[in-house]
Amino acid sequence: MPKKKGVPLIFERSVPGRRGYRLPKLDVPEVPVDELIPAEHLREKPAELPEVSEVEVMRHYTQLSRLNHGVDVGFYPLGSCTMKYNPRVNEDVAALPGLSTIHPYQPESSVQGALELMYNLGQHLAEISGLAAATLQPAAGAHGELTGLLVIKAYHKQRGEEHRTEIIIPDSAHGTNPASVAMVGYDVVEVPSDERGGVDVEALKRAVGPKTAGLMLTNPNTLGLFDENICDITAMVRQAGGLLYYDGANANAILGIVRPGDMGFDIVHYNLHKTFSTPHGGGGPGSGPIVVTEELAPFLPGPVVAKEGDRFFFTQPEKSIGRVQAFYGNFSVLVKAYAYILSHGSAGLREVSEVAVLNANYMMRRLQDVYYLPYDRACKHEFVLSGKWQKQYGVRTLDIAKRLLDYGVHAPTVYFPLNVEEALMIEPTETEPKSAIDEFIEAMRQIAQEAKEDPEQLKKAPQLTPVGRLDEAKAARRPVLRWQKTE
Amino acid sequence: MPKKKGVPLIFERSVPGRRGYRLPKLDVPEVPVDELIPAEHLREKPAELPEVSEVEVMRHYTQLSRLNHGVDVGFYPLGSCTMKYNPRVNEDVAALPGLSTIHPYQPESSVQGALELMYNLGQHLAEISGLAAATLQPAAGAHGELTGLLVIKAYHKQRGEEHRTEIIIPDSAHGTNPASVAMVGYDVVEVPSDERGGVDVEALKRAVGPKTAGLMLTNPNTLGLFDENICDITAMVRQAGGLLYYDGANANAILGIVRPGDMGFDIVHYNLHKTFSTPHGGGGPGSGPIVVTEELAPFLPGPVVAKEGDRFFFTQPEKSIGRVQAFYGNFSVLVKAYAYILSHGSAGLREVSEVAVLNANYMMRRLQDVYYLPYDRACKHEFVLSGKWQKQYGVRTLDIAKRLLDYGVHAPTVYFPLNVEEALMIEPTETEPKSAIDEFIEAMRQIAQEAKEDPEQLKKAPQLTPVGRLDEAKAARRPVLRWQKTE
Amino acid sequence: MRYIPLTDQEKQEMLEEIGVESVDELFEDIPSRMLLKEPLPLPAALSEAELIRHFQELAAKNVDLSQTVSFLGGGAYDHLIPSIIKHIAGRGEYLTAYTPYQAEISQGVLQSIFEFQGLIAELTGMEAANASIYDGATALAEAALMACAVTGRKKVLLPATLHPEWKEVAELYLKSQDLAVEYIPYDPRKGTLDPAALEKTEWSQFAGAVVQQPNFFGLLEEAAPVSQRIREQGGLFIMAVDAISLGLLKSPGELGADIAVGDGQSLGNTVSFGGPSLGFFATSGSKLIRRMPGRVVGETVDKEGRRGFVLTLQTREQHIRRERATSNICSNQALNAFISTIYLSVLGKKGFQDVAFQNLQKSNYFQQRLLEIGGLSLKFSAPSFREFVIRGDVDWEEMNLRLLEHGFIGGLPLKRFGFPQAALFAVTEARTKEEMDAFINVFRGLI
Amino acid sequence: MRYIPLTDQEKQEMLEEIGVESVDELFEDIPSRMLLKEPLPLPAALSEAELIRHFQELAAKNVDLSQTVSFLGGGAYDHLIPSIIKHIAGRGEYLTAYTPYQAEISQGVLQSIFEFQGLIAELTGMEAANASIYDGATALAEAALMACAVTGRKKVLLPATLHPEWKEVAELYLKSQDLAVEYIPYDPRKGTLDPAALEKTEWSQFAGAVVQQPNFFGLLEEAAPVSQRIREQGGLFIMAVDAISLGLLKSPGELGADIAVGDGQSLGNTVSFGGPSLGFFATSGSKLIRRMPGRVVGETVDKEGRRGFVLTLQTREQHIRRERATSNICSNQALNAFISTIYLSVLGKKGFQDVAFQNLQKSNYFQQRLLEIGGLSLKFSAPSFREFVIRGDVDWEEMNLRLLEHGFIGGLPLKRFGFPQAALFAVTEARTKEEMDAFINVFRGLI
Ligand SMILES: Cc1ncc(COP(=O)(O)O)c(C=O)c1O
Ligand SMILES: Cc1ncc(COP(=O)(O)O)c(C=O)c1O
Repeated sequence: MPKKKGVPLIFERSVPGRRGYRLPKLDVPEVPVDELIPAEHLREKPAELPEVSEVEVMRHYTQLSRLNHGVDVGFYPLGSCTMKYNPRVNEDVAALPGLSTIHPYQPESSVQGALELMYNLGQHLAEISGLAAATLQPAAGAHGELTGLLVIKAYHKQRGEEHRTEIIIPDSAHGTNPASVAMVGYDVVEVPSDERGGVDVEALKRAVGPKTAGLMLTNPNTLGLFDENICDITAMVRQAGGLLYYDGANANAILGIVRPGDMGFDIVHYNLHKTFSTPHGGGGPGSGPIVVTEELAPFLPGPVVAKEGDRFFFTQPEKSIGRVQAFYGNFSVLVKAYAYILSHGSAGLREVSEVAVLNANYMMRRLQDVYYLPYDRACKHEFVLSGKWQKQYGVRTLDIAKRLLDYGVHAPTVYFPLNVEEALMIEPTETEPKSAIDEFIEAMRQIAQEAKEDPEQLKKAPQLTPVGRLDEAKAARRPVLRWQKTE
Repeated sequence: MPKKKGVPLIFERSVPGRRGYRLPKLDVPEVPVDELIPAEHLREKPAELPEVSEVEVMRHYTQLSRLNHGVDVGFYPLGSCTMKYNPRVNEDVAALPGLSTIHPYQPESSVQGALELMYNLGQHLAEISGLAAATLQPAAGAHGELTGLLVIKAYHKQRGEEHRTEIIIPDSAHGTNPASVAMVGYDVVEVPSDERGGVDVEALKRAVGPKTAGLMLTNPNTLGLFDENICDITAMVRQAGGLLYYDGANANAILGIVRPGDMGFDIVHYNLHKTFSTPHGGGGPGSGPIVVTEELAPFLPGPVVAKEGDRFFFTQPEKSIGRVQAFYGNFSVLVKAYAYILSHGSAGLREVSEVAVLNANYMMRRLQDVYYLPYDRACKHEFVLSGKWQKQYGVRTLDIAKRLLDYGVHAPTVYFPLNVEEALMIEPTETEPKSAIDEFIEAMRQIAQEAKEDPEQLKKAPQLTPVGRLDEAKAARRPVLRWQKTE
Repeated sequence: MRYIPLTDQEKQEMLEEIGVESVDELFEDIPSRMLLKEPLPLPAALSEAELIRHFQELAAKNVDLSQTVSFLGGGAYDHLIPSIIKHIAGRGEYLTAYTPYQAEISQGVLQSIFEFQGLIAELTGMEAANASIYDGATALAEAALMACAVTGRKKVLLPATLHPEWKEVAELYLKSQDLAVEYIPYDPRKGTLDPAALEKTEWSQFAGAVVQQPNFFGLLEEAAPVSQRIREQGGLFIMAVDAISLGLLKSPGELGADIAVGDGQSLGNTVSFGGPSLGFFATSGSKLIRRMPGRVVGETVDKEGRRGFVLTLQTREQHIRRERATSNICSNQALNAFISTIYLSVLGKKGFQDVAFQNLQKSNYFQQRLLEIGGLSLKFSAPSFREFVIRGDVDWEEMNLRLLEHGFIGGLPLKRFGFPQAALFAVTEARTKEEMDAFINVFRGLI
Repeated sequence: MRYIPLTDQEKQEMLEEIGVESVDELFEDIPSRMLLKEPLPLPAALSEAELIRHFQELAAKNVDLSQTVSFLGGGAYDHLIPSIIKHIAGRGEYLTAYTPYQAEISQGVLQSIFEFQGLIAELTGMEAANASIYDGATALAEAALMACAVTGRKKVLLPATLHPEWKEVAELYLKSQDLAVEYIPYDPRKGTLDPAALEKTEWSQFAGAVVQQPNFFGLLEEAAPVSQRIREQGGLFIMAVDAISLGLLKSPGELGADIAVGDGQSLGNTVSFGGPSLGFFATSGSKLIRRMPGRVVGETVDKEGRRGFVLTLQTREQHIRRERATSNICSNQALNAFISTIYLSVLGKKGFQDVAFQNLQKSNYFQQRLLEIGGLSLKFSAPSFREFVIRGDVDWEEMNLRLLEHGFIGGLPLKRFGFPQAALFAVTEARTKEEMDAFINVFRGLI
C-alpha cells in the first residue's frame, strides 16, 4: 500500500543546471566584473539556491498549499486572532498598479491618491476609536504596542516624570503586552483577574502609584469579557498620573458600539489584520496603527499625513519619537483595511460587532453543558472554555484541539489565556455561516462524548491530517532549522 | 473515527434570504416592471439559485478544488492530451484589460492590437504547418475538424464533385474524427493499421476511389508512431482526387521538424490547448484553428483578418462556407497561444518537440520489460503500452490506471487507441522534470510487481483518493444529472 | 528553453538509456526529404519581461471597456463581474486539469459541472443540462440537429429575428447534413415574429421551431403560440434565451420548451473580443436527455456508499460511438461554465433577479433619455429587455468613431445587418446614470 | 451586510437559544453612559462595483511605476517580479492562514518558512535564519538589541553610512532601553567608512558593530577590518546587507558576521509605497540561534516517523516568556517572506547571480551615460553596486517634477538627508537600455 508521500523540500528538487525564470539578455555593453568591483568584495561561493524549473516551483507550492488550512478552506475559530473572511476585492484594489507600484520616495505631488487614502484611514480610525490622531507606521499589533509605549515614555519624559517606569497589565493579557513593555525598558506590574473575569479592582488599587507610567488593557479582554468596571479602572490609573493604553486586538466586539476614547483610553492600537479583515498571510504582514489623544499627537512617529486645502503632504509631528520602521507602514495592508471600512460604512461596522458577539454567545451557550465555562456571563466576540472536565478521562485540551483537526476545522486557541486552566479560546467572527458554527458545535460535542467513551482515540488524534501529531520536543531539543547541502 | 466528509453541493448550503454579491443601488428612477413588460412575459417562479454568502462560495470551491488533480498538482501523462505546463504569464497577458475587455463589435480602428495579434498568430501557424492561410474561429479540435471537413465539402462541391462522400480514417483515429465526418454528412471508410502501427497501405489502396473526398490522419498517430509511408499515403489519396486532412492534436511531436504541408496535407487543425500550452481548464475552452493551402483559403469561414499597409481589418473569404461560431473564435485562448509561440521562437519550438519525443522514448524503454509494448520502434511524443501481460493475474488496465491515482499521479489514457488491447497511452510532454518521469516509471514498475503478487490490492484501488472507485454503471442506469429541490 | 526542465546531462543519460546517440536518431523514421532544413521563420524568443512588455504594447493599441463607456451588445455584454470569480477560477486545479476522465481525482471539476447543470436547469426550468457547448450559436445549431435526429424530419424553422451570426452557424450546420432551414417572418413594425405567419406555417413538416428571447433586437417574442403549434404537430420547441433575462422573464420550461439553449458569456465571463464564451443546452424528458450532445456529469457512489460524480451517458459521445455519436464535441467550454457556476452561486436567487431588474430599469431610462434628444425614434414597438433599436438619420458607424474621441461607444450600427439607419443599444447594470447622462450630453452635441 | 451570512431568521433562532430578546442585551455589561449614541460619522457603505471604481479613482491620482521610468531606490527597488509569484502567493491557503499554531494542518506554511530560513541562510552564508521581521530597519534594530543582550554591553557602533531611516529606527529601539549608539565616521571623499577612525575606536566597549553593504550611497564598504576588530574584542559583528547584492558580493558568513540582517522587498515584492516588505535575520552558532528574535520553524517527525515541521524554540517568544522574551514580535511578514521564497526558488542559483550581475552592468552603463552629459560628477569614489550618488548644480527635487512631465523620475534627491546637490540613482535589471537612453536625452534637455 503506497502511503501519501510528503512533499520534498524545494532544495531536494534541485538539479544542477536547471533554470526557472530568466532575465532578458543584457542590453548594455558588458564590462568585466572585476573592472567594476575589486575582487576582494566578490563572493567566493555562490549561494546554493535550488535549481528548479517553473513548473516545479508551481507544483511544489501548489502541493504544499494543499497541506494547509486557511479561512478559505474552513472554519478557523482561533480566539484572539479574528479569523474572518478576507474579501478578495480588497486584494484586487490593493494590487492596482496605481497603489502597488508607487515608490515611497516619489514626489508628493505624484502620490496624492496614496496620501489621501492614508489620511482618510487615519481619520476613520480616529472616529472609530474616539481619539484624535493616528500613525499608520507600525507593522503589526505588537509593533503598535511598542510605539504606544514609546509615546507614553516620551510623554512622561517631557513632563519630567521619568520615575514612572511601571506598566500595569492584567494576568489575562496577551503575551506581546508584557514583552512590549520590556522592549521599552519599563517594568511589568501584573494584576490578577477577579471572579467575574475582569481586572481585580482592589489589586489594581494597590498596584497604581507614583511609579505608574500606564496601564495596558484589552477590553473585552482575552476571556472575551467586557470589563464592567472600566470607568473605575481608567479613572484610577489616570488619577495616579498614568496613561491608558488600549490593546485593540479585540476591537471586533465593539465597532460603532463603544469607543476606547470614551472608556477613558489615551492610546489604541488596531490590528488591521484582525478587525479590518486584511488577510493574516500565514503570519503576516499585519498593520498596527495607533490612535492617540490630541495631547499625545505631537509624540507620534513620523512622517504622518496632513492636509492643507486639497493637498496632502507628509509631516513630522513636533515632538515625534522618531520612526518605528523605514517608510510609512505596511501600505498595501492599509489599502485593504480602508476598503473594508468603505465596504461597511457605519451601520455595517456596527453589525459586524453585533453579529460577532451574537455568534460567540450562541456557541458558548450551546457548549457550556459539555465543557466547563469558567465565567458564566454574556461574552463578547469570543469566549473561553476549559477542558478541565475532560481531564478525569486523561484527556487534555491539546487532545481536544488535535481531534478537531480530524473534523476539518482549525482548533481554537489553547492554553491561553493563562488564567484559565486547560483553556480553549473560541472566536467565531461575524463572517461564519450558521451552518459552520453548528457543525463546529456538533464536533465539539462529539469530542466531549469521545473523551468519555474512547479517550485513546483522542490521544491518537489527529489521524486524517497530512501528518500525525508532531514531536515538538524533539524539534526544540536538537533544532534543525534549515536544509543543508549534503556533500 | 470521523471520516473525511464530502463537500456538500452549493445548493445544499443554501439558506433562504442569504446574500452573496450585491449590486450598487439602482441609480435611475424606478418604473414598475409591469409598465415595461406585459405580465404574460414575466417569470412565475424564480430560479432556485443557491442563497449563499461570499465566504461560503469561496470555501466551497476552494474545498472542491482540493479534490482535483491538475498539471499544477502533479504529473498528468494523459496520452493524446498534451498536458504540458501552462505558463502563468500567458494568463496575465490574456487578462490585460486591453485584451480581455474589448467588445467584438467595436470599430476596427479601436481594436487594431487584437487584429494584429490574430493576424500574426495565423501567419505563425501557417509557417509552422507549411500551409498558406488560417482561420482562428473554431473553438476546439473537433470544431476544427468539422470546419476542415466543411471546407473539403465546399471544395468538391465547387468542382462539381459532389459524388465524393467518403472520408478515409485509420482505425487508430481519435473518436472525434469519425464523429466530425458524420456531422458533415460524409461516410467513414475505416482502414486498418499495419504491423508497424502505420496505415495499411494495401488496404488504403483498396479504400481510395472516385467516392473519396479525403483522408483524415494524425501523424504521429495515436500510437505515437510516425507513419513511414506518409509520402505514399498522401500521394495515393491526392491521386484519387481526395484532399488530405491532418489532425494536428499530435503536433507536439514535430514542431520545427517536419511540416504537415510538406507531408502533403491540405488542411491542418491545431489544438492550441495542447500543443501551444493554453490550459485545458477542466475540459475547455480550447481553440482549434485550421490552416489550409492557398487553393482552399477562399473557403475558410469568416471573418478572417487581413492587412493592408499598417491597418488590420476583418474580411470574408470569397467563397466562405459561412461561420462556425458567433464572433471570431476563442480570442483569449489565441492570446495565450501567441504568447507561447513568442516565448519560444523557432529554436524553442523545435526543442519542445525534441524533448517531448526524448521523454517518451525514455519512458517507453524503461517500461517495456514489464508491460507489453505492441510496437517496438522509436516513438514520437507518446507511446502505447498494453496491459495484456497483467491479464493473467486478473488485473485489467483499468485497475492499473486506478492504482496510479494512489501514487499521486494521473493515469494515462486507457483503452485507446482501440486497435491495441488493454491500451495505456502515455504522453509525458516536454515540461516534465526527469524526476517526475522517473517517479512515474517507478510507480508503473511497482504496480506491475503488485499485479503479480497482490492483484486484489489493485482491484481495490484507488484508496488514497477523496472517493473510492465510483460506480459508473449506476450513474448511467438511472441518471441523476442535477440537484433537485426536495420539498 | 523557457519551460523545459531537462538539463544537458539528463538528456545525455536518457539518450544512453534509450540507446541512441542523439535526439535526431529518434526522428529517423521521418522521410528525410520532408524534414525541415531551415529554422521556422518566427520572431526570436522573448523573455518573460519582454513578453509582458510586448503584450502591453499590443493591448495599448486597443481601446478597452475600462477606458470607454460602451453601449454595445448584440450577443456580448459588459456586465458586472464579482471579483471573487477570478480568484477561484484561477486556482490551478481548475485551470490545469483535463476533462475529468479519472473521476476519483477529479471530484472538484465533476461536482462543479454537476452544479452547473443544476443551475442551468433551474434558470431554464428544464430537467437537465449538459456541461456546455462552444457558444450560444453552436448550441442552437446542435439543438436544431438534435430535433431532426429525434423526429426524423428534415426541416427546421428559425425565427427571422434570430441573431444574424447565429443564423449563419445554424444554416451551415444544418445544410451540411442536407437539412433545410425556413424562417418565420417578423412584423417590421413590432420587430417580433408575425402572428399571421404562424397561421400559414405547415408545422408538421418541421423537426423543430426556434424562438429567440429576447430576439436579436432586444424585443420580447410571444413564444407560447409557436411552442403550442410545433409541439402539437410533433416537432420540438427550441428556445434560445438570453441568460440574464431569465431573472425576470418566463423560462423555457414555463413555455413548454423541449430544448433551451443560450450563450453564457454574460454570466460572469469577460467579453474578451467575443470568446471564449459558453453555450448552454438544457432539455427535459429522459428520451431527449439521452440524446443531448456534449458531456454530462451524473451522481453515483463509491464502494463505501460515498457520493461521487462521474462523466456519464457517454454512449452519446464520440469516444465510444464514433461516427454514431450525437455530436462531435469533445473539449467544451468547461472553465467558462465554471465561471458561470461561481457567478450564479454568488449572485444567488435574489441577486440574479436584481441584475435582470436593473438591466430593465437602466435600459428604459437610457431609452427615454435618447428619445428626448429629438430626431430619434424606436424602430420597433414591442417591449424590450436590456437592448433596443434606435432609428435616426445618423451614420452610426461614423458616429461611433466620433464618440470614441470622447470616451464613448454608442450602440451597434445595424448597417452590417441590413438596417442602415438603426443602431442596437445595450444597457446593463454596469452602466451608471452618470455615464448615461454624460453620453447623452456628448451625443447631443454630435448628432 | 456585505460579508455577513446570517439571515434575520437565523439571528432570531440564535437569540432564542441564548435566551435574550435582542443583541443589545448582550452589550448590557457595557456601562450605558459610554455607549455610542450616534452612528460613527463614516462614509456610506459602497457596493463592490462602487468600491472598485472608488479605488481606481484614488489610484489614478498616483503616478505609478508602470507609467513612468524611475531611478529611485534608497531601500525600495523596482526589480522584475516573475509572474508565477502572485499566482502562487494568492492561493487562499497561504493568504488566509494564521501563524501555523496547529502544525498538522499547517504543513504548507511551515515547510515554506523552513525553506525560507534555508534560502536566507544560503544567501547570507549563516547557519540559521528566522521566519522574518517587519523590515530591514527593524531587523537591524533587533540585531543591535540582541548584541547588547548577548554581550551585556550597553553601546552599539553604527556606520555613518547607514540608511538614515534605519538609523532613526535603531536609535529609537536602542535608546528606549538606555542603550547608546555611536557612529563610525566615513570618508567624505570615498563615501565609505573611514579606516583611520577604526584605529581610534574602543572596540571592547561595544556590544556590536554594524556595517551596511552596500551602504546607503550604494558603495561597497571594507567590512573585514570592522569584523575582525569587533569580534576580537568580544562584540558581535552585524552586517546589514542588500539582498540582491548577495548574488555577487561576499556574504556576511564569508566576512565572519555573527548576525546578518537585511530587507527582502527586492526579492519579489512590489515596492508598494514602501510596505509591506520583510526583514530577514540570520545568525550562526547555537547560542546566538537560540536568542534570535521572532519565529523559527524546525524539522521534526510524527509518530510514524514522517517528516514534519513545527514552530520551535518558542521559549524565545513572548507567548511563553512574556516580558522575558527576546523580542515582542508576533505577527511578522510571513506572506512577503513566502513571496521571497518563491522568488529565490524560481530565480535559482544561476538566475539570482544574473540579477546581481545585470544590476551591476546596467548601473555602470547608466552612470557612464550620466557622466557624459557634463556638469555632473560622482560624489564618492568607492566602487558601487546598483546605486550611486551624482553631484551636480541641480535642484534635484524640482528636476524630478520636470522629469515627471516626460514620464521619468530621476534619482532620490539627497537634500532631505543633508546633501543638497546630490541625488542617489538606482538602476536595476528592470531598466532597459532604451529607457536609460531616453532618460539621458530628456535629462540633457532639462539640465
Ligand atoms: C490581544 C492581542 N494583543 C496583541 C496581539 C499582537 O498582534 P500582532 O500579532 O499583530 O503583533 C495579538 C495577536 O495575537 C492579540 O491577540
Ligand atoms: C487526436 C485528437 N484529435 C482530436 C481531438 C479533439 O480535440 P478537442 O477536444 O479540442 O475537440 C483530440 C482531443 O482529445 C485528439 O486527441
